[in-house]
Amino acid sequence: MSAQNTILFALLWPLLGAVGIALAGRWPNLRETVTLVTASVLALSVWSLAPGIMDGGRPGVVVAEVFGGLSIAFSVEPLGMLFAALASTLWIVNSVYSIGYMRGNNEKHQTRFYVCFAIAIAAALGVAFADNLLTLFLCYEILTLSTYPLVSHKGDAATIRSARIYLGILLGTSIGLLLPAIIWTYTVAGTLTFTPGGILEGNLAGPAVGLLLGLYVFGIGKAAVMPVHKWLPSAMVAPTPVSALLHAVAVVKAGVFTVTKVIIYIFGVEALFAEPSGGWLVYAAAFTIIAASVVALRQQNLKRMLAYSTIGQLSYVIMAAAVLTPLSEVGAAVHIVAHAFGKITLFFSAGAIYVASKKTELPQLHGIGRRMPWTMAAFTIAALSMIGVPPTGGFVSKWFILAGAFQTDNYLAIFTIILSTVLNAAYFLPVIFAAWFSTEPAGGKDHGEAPWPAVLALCVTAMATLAFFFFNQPVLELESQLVGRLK
Amino acid sequence: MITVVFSVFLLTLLVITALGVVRAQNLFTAVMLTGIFSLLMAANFFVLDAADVALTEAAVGAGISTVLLLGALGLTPREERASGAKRWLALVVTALTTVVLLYATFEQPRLGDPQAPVHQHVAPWYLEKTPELVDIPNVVTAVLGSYRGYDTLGEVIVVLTAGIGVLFLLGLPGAVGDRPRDDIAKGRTYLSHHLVPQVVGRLVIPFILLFALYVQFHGEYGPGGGFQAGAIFAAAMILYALIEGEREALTVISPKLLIWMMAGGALLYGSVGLVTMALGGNFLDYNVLHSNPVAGQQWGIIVIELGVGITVAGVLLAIYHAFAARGH
Amino acid sequence: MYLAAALAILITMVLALIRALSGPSVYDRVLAVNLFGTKTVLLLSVVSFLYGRTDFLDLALAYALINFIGVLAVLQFFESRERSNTDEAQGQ
Amino acid sequence: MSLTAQLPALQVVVPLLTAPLVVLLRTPGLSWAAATAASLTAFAIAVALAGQVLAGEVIHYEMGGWPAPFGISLNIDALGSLVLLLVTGASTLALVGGRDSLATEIEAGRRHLFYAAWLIVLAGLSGIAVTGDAFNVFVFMEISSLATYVLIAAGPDRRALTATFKYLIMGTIGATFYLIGVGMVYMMTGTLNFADMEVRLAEVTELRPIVVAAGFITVGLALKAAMFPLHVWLPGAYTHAPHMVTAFVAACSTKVAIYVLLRFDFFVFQNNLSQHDLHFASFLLPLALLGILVGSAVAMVESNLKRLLAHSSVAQIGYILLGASLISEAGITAAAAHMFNHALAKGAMFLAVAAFALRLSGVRLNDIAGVGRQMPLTFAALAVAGASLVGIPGTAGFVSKWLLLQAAFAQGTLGLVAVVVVVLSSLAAVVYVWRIIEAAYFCEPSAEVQAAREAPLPILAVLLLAAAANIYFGLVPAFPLSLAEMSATELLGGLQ
Amino acid sequence: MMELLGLYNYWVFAVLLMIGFYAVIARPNMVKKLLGLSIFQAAVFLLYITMDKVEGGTAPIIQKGVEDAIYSNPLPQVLILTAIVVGISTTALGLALVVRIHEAYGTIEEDETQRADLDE
Amino acid sequence: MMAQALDILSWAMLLAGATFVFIGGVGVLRMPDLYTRMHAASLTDTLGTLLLLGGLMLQSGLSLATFKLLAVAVFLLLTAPTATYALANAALLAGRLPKGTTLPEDFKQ
Repeated sequence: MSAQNTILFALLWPLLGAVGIALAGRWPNLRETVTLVTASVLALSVWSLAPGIMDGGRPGVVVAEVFGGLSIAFSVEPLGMLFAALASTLWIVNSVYSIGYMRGNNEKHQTRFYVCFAIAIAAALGVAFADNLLTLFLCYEILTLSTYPLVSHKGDAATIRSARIYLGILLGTSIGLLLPAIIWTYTVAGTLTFTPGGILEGNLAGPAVGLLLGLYVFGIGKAAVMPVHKWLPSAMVAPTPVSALLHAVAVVKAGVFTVTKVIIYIFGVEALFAEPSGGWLVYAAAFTIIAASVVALRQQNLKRMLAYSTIGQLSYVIMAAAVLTPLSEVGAAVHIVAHAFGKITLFFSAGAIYVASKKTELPQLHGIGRRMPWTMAAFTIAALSMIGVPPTGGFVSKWFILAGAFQTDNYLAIFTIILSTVLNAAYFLPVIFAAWFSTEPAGGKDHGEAPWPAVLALCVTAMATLAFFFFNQPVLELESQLVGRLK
Repeated sequence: MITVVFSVFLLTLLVITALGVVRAQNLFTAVMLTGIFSLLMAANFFVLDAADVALTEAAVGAGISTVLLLGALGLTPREERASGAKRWLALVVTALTTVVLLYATFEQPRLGDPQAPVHQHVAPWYLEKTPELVDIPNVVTAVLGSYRGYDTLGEVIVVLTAGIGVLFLLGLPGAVGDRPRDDIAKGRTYLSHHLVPQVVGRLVIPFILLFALYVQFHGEYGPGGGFQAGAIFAAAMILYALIEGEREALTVISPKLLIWMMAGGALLYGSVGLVTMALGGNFLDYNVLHSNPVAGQQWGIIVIELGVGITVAGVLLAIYHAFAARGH
Repeated sequence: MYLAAALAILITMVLALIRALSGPSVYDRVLAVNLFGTKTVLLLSVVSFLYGRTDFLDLALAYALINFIGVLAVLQFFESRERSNTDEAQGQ
Repeated sequence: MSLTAQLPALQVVVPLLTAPLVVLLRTPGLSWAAATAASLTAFAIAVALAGQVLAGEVIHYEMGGWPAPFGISLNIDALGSLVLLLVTGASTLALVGGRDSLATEIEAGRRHLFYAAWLIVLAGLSGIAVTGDAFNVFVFMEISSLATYVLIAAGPDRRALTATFKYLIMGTIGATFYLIGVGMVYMMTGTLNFADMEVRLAEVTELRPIVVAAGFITVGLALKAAMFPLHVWLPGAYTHAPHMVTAFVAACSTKVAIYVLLRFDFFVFQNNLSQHDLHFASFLLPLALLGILVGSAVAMVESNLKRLLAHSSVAQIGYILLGASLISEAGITAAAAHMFNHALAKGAMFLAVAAFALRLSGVRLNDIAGVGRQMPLTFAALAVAGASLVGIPGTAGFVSKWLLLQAAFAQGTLGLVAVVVVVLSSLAAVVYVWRIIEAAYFCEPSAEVQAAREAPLPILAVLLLAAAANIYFGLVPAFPLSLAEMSATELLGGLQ
Repeated sequence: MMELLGLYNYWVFAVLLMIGFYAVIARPNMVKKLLGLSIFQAAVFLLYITMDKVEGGTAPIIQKGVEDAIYSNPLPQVLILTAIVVGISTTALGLALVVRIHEAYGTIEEDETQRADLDE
Repeated sequence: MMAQALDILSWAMLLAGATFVFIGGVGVLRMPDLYTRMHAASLTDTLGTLLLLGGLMLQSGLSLATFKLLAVAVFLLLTAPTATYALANAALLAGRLPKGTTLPEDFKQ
């Protein structure tokens, strides 16, 4: 298959899979088989693109010319390749986990769940491969819409209210801010195609750049820069696999991915660096990191704590991108991966705890390590990765970001990273400590590990978190191309 | 000069009457004054050299419209409820509109100015070319039937639509004919028990019908034409219905025939256009109807005027019967 | 001379109009409208002569006719009103 | 003359003359068939004409064979052709799909009259779009208005009557204002032909009657186009009309008035009144913006589905006028494209409402709770059309909204205000469309809803076709866009 | 003086328009609204017919044998013929609606029907 | 000579007709109640009409116009009294009585 066809295949295949899942809805085993097969084939096909990209190839395909030189077009570049590979791979793991979780919890509407999941993955791949802002925007909206049924899965009034916030903020910011930003870009630049070095240089200068950047950053609500982060805690009403999808696989990653991509390919790193009015972004990201960590510190609910942790971690990526040095850009890309593995493990663990014991609050978790050793071991590894302790993936990305910040003597960024590391430790370590060493409160239900697919999945991702510390060469190589283009 | 004096006189009366219409609390009074208003308007049109329009306004405004208003008033309350709401806003809006219009008048050509642009461009062409191209004396009929025949087709369709609408809303008048005679006699809402109107009516109806035919076919030579003729024909049949009862009137012209008249006239008009198309001309290009274009024009105008007359008569009658039938 | 006649008719029309506006009863108004109608017919006849276009007498004819029908329609209206009013009265 | 040359006349004449025939056909089935056939023919003619227009042909037809200022001539330009497509397309879809729906709402004995009125509306609206004569516009405006009153009054409950009466009063005032304006222009130029008017106005430009005439024509047509704040007739009329009538009328009738407005202001007045564009814009722009805001805001809180969509129409008309009031090529392209796209979206949504109404007792949001699972295809079509209304990328609505925002951006500070308003109203659109989708899909169905089945095949097919068109023209908008661009060039061709 | 009297028709047109318009928007009674509407329309007829007059002219029906006659403009007359027809059609349709509204609501006052609608 | 006489006669008729018409108008305005007003209207009206139209007829000589005038006259003469009759009848039926009269016992059966 040529690279072009592979791109199209990767976009269409999950949709086909969705149809298949819908048709197989009556027979759960068949349905889940279809899901797994679809996910695996997808991951294979996405991975098959990687070597070409490593060699510097940039395959692209135009689906439709819309109007005025705009088109629906896809192409693969290193950042997108990374995101696509991440999303498609984690889908497999997530599917395995979902089987355990959904069955273990006897959820309703399981077919709808798998169908929407497949559509969301297709949309995420679309975001990853988008060749221009228009295409990206299209896929971005599809992603939002297709995840709504997942978030509101439970269907009771409170869930629907939260889901409405989720949808409202994401759609609202994208239409209210992102779309005008895109149109503004098109008006001044005459194109929307992602171009190395940016397309705005020479077309826009002065405070307008800062304003436009603001429209983008806050318009991309999925990146959850404060104050548009509210949807993320709201979305915690969703089943855990969905949270994993939101936090690790697709949604928030699509957000930070888009921000990074806009900074690199629309503004141009150097052009933005030369323009002082864009400098506020670092401050905004720093504020979000610290504030989110402080809020996380005060949470009693495990999933909410993880949600605020995500908000903070996302702004790492934003900040890394905003620091605007080659190393920090690589750090941004790497952090997307590192955080994905870590956070998916954390959510898997939270879900596994819920399935096995129905516990959701932190004080309930005392001594749970003895009942669920595998789960808590994975949780510990992932938490360490969040803090940035070696030998975990989180250390690698933090290293790059710090190095990038040192390159330009950006002390604000350095200070923020150090402070937030302390804060991260402050909210994760007590949990881990209590889980292993405290005694279990009396009257708890007698339980063991969650169903085996769930445990298997979270162990795999925990291993991946560790492995990323040692085997990160391909990712770095891939992303250094990004930098290579920059220099 | 005389025209101006007449105009000023009639127009002043017109304004007074209009004020009377608006002020009258009793709707019946208002309708009566509307009749006067129409007559004044028609007289004014006549003074302003618009004979065809005057005839139409009289037949329609003073005649048919009054009959219809009375028909509706027979089915609804007669008194208007006094109400003062919204008055100030209305006054402001209307006053504003009027001021704007008055502002415009001062640069308009004054009455009868031969230099006015209206008399320079298209109109002289009509007056000059009509004897040559269409060769009928009444230029209004020529413009109506030929130069702007498409508008007139539209006009016929407007009338047809009104007929369709009223029949749709109020029902077909067929039901009256199905009622036992006794039932209607008890209602006795017609004038058959008044000997004098009945005798006089019977006397004049044939005469009115004859007059309608005259207006129909004399339209090319004098004021008149299909529309006026249709209205007068309808008026004659309404008179018949008034003095003999609707049931009798509906036996003379059955509801079915009414529907056929409504649609048939419009179809007749349209088919002239289709025939001209078939003969290789444009829609409603009567030149092709005859080897001599002028004769073709005349033929075309006669036929379409007939179509107009039939539809108008049918529709007005149908509307009258629809209102009348609703009263039972 | 025509002018004098026309003016006389016009003034009569004014008088009729005053009657129509002042009422007091609906019958007075109908009477006034009828008078107004016949006066319009006369006015048109005279004006035709005044303008020297006697072929427009058709209009006068049409007016006379329409006026008659109008008055009869009004009467029929009274009849049915009367009828329905008494019906209502009896029904109560 | 060849048949092709006769097409402009046939466009109007076919439905116009089928109407009286339908009056005579008293069987409901037969009258429906005749009406549908006529509508289909008209649509085919419109497509053929659009093809000719796109090929760059100048379509000109002389009624009665009389040359232009003396007789009535027909001119079909790009915008007119676009409007023709909308009118005939909406009518055809609604008729093909609407047989069952109309059969439940209108008793058999009156249905042939109804179909005749329908055809007259079709003929009237097409007549406005093709004519080159100012008075002829008035005649056909009244034809279509009168027949529209009949269609709306056919609505199932008594409120249809009061809504129609209101429409009748306001519509007549609008038409009369237009007539006054045309009269004054005629008074000063002596002609009624648009092209001729433009030429002859040059001699009397700046005279007060012309300025006043421009005002009257604009206000009159704004009334017909339901421009804020003259829109008060619209919500009631759209809400209480039979569902299929709403689908037909909402898709096209106000757009025809906007078409005439654009034609008058750009063709006739533009070069003959100094700073006309400025006055035009400063009159239209604020009202368009207000209309957008108010319409969207009211739609957000409405609970009757049809009324909600009607208020959204007020906002969408604001979009079209906003595009026009920018007086730039981009703006007018956006306006024309939005005419087309909004018709697609709104038409499809009202069709979906009609489908719901066939199976449910009402169309309030409570009534359709949970219906999405019982009528998945109808619901899917509704969702797609809703996405188009909001302007989600990949749908037709996005294309025009994009163009509109882009045109507004090019206008500087004032444009930014417009951008903010459009964005706010898009957000409002998200809210109201979402309320429909949420009610229809995520709420618990009542017993009645659970018994509901998918709507009958014809309406479903039409609905899916309309929804598919929303996506198709969102991805491949070349056809409407090239017509829209041509319209902009033509309309601004006079701008010097 | 004559100059101003020559505009008298237009003023009457404006005043009549105002009277009719006022009745349409200020009066809640529907029959009254329709009557106002017909006055409103009649005013416009007057505007058009006023234009057609030429000083010393006569109705545009060509007289055989009269050579130097001046004829008034036929075009506005044709237009107003059509407009009158439109007017009566509108009135008829409006009256039919009023009758139906009275049957359905028991009143023809607009504010009362509005109140009845709101109560539903 | 003959023509002049006719002219004078017609003028006289016109004048007289106009006067009658005017008197009728005044009567309608000034008379105290409905029936007297009706009286004034119909009586002076018929005569005024006849005289006016007659005068006009004399002016036009033997022509189509005379025929039309005749038709108008006949028509008015036929219809005006009818209308008056019907009006009086309706008013009476509605219970409006001329001043100073009472309804006969057997009026309404």
